[in-house]
Amino acid sequence: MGINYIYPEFEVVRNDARCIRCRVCERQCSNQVHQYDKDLDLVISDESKCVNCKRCVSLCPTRALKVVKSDCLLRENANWSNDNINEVYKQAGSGGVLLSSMGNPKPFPVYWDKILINASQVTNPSIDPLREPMETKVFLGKKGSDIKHDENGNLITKLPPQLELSMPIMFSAMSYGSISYNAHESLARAATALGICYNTGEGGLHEDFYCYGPNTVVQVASGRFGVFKDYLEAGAAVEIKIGQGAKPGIGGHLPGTKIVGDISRTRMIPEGSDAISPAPHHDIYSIEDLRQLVFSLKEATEYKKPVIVKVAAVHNIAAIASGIARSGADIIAIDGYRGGTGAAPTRIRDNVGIPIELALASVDKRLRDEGIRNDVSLVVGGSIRSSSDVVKAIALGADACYIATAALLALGCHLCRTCHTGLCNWGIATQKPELVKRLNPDIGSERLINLMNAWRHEIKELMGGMGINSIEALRGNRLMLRGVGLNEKELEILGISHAGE
Amino acid sequence: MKRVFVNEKWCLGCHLCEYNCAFANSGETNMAKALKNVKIRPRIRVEEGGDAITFAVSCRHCSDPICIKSCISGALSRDETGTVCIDHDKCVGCRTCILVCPYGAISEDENGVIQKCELCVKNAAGSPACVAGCPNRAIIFEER
Amino acid sequence: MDMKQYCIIGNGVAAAGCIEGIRNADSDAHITVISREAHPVYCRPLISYYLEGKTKLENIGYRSHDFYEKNNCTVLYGQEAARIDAANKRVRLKTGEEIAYDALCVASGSIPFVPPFQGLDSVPRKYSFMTLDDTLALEEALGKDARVLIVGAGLIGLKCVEGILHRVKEITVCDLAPRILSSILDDECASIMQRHLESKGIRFLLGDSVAQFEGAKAQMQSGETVDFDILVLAVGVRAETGLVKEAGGNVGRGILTDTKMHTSLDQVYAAGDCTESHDISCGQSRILAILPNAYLQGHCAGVNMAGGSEVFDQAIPMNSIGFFGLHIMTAGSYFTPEEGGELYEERGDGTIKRLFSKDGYLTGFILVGCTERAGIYTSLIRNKTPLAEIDYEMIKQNPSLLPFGKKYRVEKLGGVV
Amino acid sequence: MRQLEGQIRIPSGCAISAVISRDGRRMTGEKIIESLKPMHDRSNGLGGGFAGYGIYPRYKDYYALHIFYNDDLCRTECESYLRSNFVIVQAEIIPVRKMPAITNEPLIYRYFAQPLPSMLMTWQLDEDDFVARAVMEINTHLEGSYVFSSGKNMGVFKAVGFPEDVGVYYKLDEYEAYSWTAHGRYPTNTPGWWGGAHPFSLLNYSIVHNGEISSYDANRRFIEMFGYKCTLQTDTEVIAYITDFLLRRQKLTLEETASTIAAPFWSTIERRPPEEREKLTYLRTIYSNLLITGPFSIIVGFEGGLMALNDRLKLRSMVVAEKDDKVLIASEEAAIRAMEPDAAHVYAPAGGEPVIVKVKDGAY
Repeated sequence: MGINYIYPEFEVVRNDARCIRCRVCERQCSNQVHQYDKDLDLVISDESKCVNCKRCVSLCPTRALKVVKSDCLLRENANWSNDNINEVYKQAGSGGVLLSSMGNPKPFPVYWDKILINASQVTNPSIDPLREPMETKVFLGKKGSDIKHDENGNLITKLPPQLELSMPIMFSAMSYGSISYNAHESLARAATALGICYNTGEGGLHEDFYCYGPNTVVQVASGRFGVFKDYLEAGAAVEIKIGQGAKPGIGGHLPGTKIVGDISRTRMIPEGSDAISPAPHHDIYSIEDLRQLVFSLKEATEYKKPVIVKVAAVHNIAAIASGIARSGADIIAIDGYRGGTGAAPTRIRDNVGIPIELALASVDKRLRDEGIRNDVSLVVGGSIRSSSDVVKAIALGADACYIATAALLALGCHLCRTCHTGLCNWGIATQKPELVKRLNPDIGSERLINLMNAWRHEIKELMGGMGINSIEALRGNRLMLRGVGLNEKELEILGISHAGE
Repeated sequence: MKRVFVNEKWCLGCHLCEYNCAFANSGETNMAKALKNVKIRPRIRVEEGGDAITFAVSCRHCSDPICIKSCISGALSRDETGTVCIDHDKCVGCRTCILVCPYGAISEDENGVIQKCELCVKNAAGSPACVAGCPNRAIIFEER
Repeated sequence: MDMKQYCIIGNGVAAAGCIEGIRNADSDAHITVISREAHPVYCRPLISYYLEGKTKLENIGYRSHDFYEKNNCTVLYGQEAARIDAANKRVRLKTGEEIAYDALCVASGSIPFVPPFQGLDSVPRKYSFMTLDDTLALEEALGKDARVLIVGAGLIGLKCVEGILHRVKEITVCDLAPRILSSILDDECASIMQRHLESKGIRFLLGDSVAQFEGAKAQMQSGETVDFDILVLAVGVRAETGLVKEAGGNVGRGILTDTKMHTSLDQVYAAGDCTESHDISCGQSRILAILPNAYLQGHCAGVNMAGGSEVFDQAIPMNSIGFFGLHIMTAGSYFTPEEGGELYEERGDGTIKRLFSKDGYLTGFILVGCTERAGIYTSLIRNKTPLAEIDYEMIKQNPSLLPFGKKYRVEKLGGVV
Repeated sequence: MRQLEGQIRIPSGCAISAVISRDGRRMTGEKIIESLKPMHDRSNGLGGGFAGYGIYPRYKDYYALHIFYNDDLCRTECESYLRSNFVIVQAEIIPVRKMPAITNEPLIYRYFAQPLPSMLMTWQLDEDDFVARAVMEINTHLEGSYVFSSGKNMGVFKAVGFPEDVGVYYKLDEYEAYSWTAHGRYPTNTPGWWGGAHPFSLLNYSIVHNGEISSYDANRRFIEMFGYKCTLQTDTEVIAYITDFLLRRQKLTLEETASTIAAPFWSTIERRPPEEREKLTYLRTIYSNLLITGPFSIIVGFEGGLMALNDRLKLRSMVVAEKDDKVLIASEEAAIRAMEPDAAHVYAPAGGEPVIVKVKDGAY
């Protein structure tokens, strides 16, 4: 109170004429916002605890509840926004670094929304995906450019290891620990049913999920948690995580309170000890060190699995990607600055990195200029929100997209951005058993499958409209894109023309 | 036959099934009107124990139902689908069925006769409202 | 092969159970039902509800109108069996007609027991309360000014009280026993119910009996005199065992059967109130004249008559009975501490719960006013569930499935039962 | 100002036809010109062209460079480049018949030349690579000069105009070839430019193409990694480079090339026998960006043969027929009938199924 007081951000509005005192809101709120008062026969709300996750709103059977933005604001100031001021208050009170979750919410330009997709008219036919085959299968991995023949003149058809996906989307890295067992199970089951991959993140692979290995990308991050021979061998591909779009240059920290039971066992660290992923890999201080790690992992997996190197999109990304391509990596994953996180320092999340659209365009161009684009596949993530984002990314030059926030939304996430509290009411970013059980993987996997099938349909519709019936003919096909409201420089970087040109 | 099955692994103890049941059997079209200021008498009941165990119980629609065999008025019977149904005109409220049901799935209604889950075949829901309203698919309606 | 001929003596709930049991195993063969009463099977316990106005005559039928037709039964209404010729597999009716059978079920029920009261013949309006005909006759006599004396404070007498109270001027109930419902309640519970009934205006003369009747006046042994207009005799019932006994079958207080409801006579089965049952709550054989028992026995007999195989070995006494809104449930046997029994007792506002256990099993209970989910307790007795396998402490307080443990629940709630 | 070809992407519809003698017998250009007349409406007067194989027996060991010049200044600049890289044994104006239907002619020259051995040494390239590079160099960097034919014993003749006029203009009745391909153009948004007409050719490969490929930029951006420069932004150009890349540089067979650019659907590949499945999967995977989607029918001319190919959905018409030792291919059967009224075995090849016709060994 007093000088520390910040008026709650949200208001819980209850229509008492509708409230039947079923107390679902009370039972379902892990933040204890709602409380039934027997004497008053009223459900009372303490909005100071509300994070606006909409669990109560979603479960209220009579629609008696809504959560709205509080209008108790400070005096309007175009320079000093309420958020700016409140953050100063918080830091003046605590002396600490501000923490946030999920992706950068600031109003930076979203280039996907300034790019439009082409369609066929008259001069060539659009293709009806309901009548004609429409192919979305992709192979990720090093292809090389030169074909070899044996002494009899026959083709030598051996390719380096490839990751086969039924559609150009994967669920990106989210560790067991940052998200729940049931969230992982949902992702793993959905990926398997869909013929795509999910990613363990740096939390290791729970023993129950080894059976989903053919659809699993196992991650090796700076903390090396849960990494051992069986783990590497279990996955379809191995990913070296250098950085994350939400917090480039920053490591991770899962507090010891979350390192319990299965999580401790899966991460292979003692219960209660903090899981600290260092900012850099302490065996990678330059590009030649990366090459050593890439080949160590290839040796460990007998050159049977593609190695992915994941980096955050930062200013010099084109050169970095070129270096990675030459390090022996089979796939480069680039994470844009709007990518999500379970917890990151707010300042870093909101101010470091570059948009994935620009990073992708410049990396694809750079690799082509150097003639090595066919030596690596490109996977991009960091706020791919819809099938049209996927189509635009592929046309800009990506081989596939990583999605995480969209996947979490399918699992019930309402983007309240308080993952770091561990009290996720939707059973996703929590390890509390009574919250974890709120995500039934039967539902979770079904919703993920629905989402991906819906996107696949939309991708096919968009492709058909362009007269393209195979996703590889879309890859890098920038003529299919036009910019709107972009300046010359942006168009140049994106390698696209302005609409009307 | 299709029955209601409960998987306590996914039951959240939210009690929504009870309210959905009471609403479905209220004959009202608005839940607030049906249940506001009413002590509900659901035909499904959530049990709660320590260790976050919660689960719902309703009539199992046994294949060899002892409630029917014990009914002194002939009010209980199985319909052609196997649903154990109650004829409220015949029931005199003797509660012998309550005395014999090993699941505690039969209870007294507000009129002194008994009520039990009839899989919503007699109300406007048409299929079990507890199942439709369960937010975590802990209650499912299927053939096993 | 010729179709089998089935015969059932009696047309009560045991007979209905027997018909449905036969049909379970044999869908075609003809069944002859010998019915002393001129009514299709009805719910005998409903006669008091009928008088009370809680049910109507058209709803008193136990099964639908086409029950016999659908089940290929011929009902001989108003007929009585006179003799069973077990050697030749024939039943002779009082009319002299004979019915051949391949399998016979004796479901003859019980008849009211009337003690030899002095001067009973001088009573102008006296009734039993067993059958629908008794009931209709009694109903004729009821009137706003009528004073009623009911002899017998057992289940039949008190249900009669409940049925007619609002239709007569006053009711006096006498019983030789010192408490009401002596067969199912202990002293305290009986007195709670007694007080409840007294609050409705009923007068009890307990530990007392009629010494002699003088017309519409009863001279009690205590010396008191009761003037009445209507006398209802509800002293008790006796199992109708005569036919089997005369045919040479083993009979105790009731007809003796094995767990397949077969008597000692070849192809003669018995079911219902005329039989003795093996009460698993106490391990003794006794007459359990309750409706669920009758149906279950009848059904079991029917299945076995038709060549199927069913065993009825879970008989226990149990009663759910309410008077004027106060409900009581009882089941099983109550062992005192001297008999090795253990008692759990819980009292609430006008409620009593008594759970009796012995040797690690629940053997019986009395629930006054707190009957929710009592079937869970009943199942513990019937299934002889070892209390060590469940959380007895928890279930004592709250009959629920939680104390059974996860495995049980997964099986029962996640599977077909 | 209207943009010229190369400054803007130009999709176009078209007519194609071809004839080849399996016995290697020489045919004048008259018949192939005839074939385009019934398909007049498939062109719009903005481009027509022909490729003939076996037309320069006298200079068969020399690269025949056909070049358009905007003016003499350009020619001087280009010839100086040529002289420093090639031994030129013959340089001449390509003879034409002046006619009202063909206007705005550039200067049209041809050179029979061989790379200077010293240059081959310097660049460590074989002859073909050297010539291809030189063509790219001229077309990309020498403004006003455009090499439109660079093979041996073959030549491309093209212009803005209706194709039947272009044939007469170039006096094709005076050339004899064992194989002819022809093209009538219907560009949708350009005044048309001589260089942009078809066939498009590099070294011995020539392409005539009808269609508008939806994979254009994906194909272009991929093939440009390998030294090609798509200066015209036309489908035909990129197909020509892909063909050169796969056939000449990667040494794929014609069938393998067809299986790359018109790869079977994955569902089809899965049904094939293991060995073939492995090969098709390999080709589709390694050169996934060379898959051509959208409607096309193309005829690839090469030394000693032709290959006709439709897109895998067969979104463009193309028929094949035979007459004696001749195989005839065209967008419409009428075109075939114009060449050989009683041609037999007329059929429409399935989408993605290459029709490969080769002249008997030694007959060309």
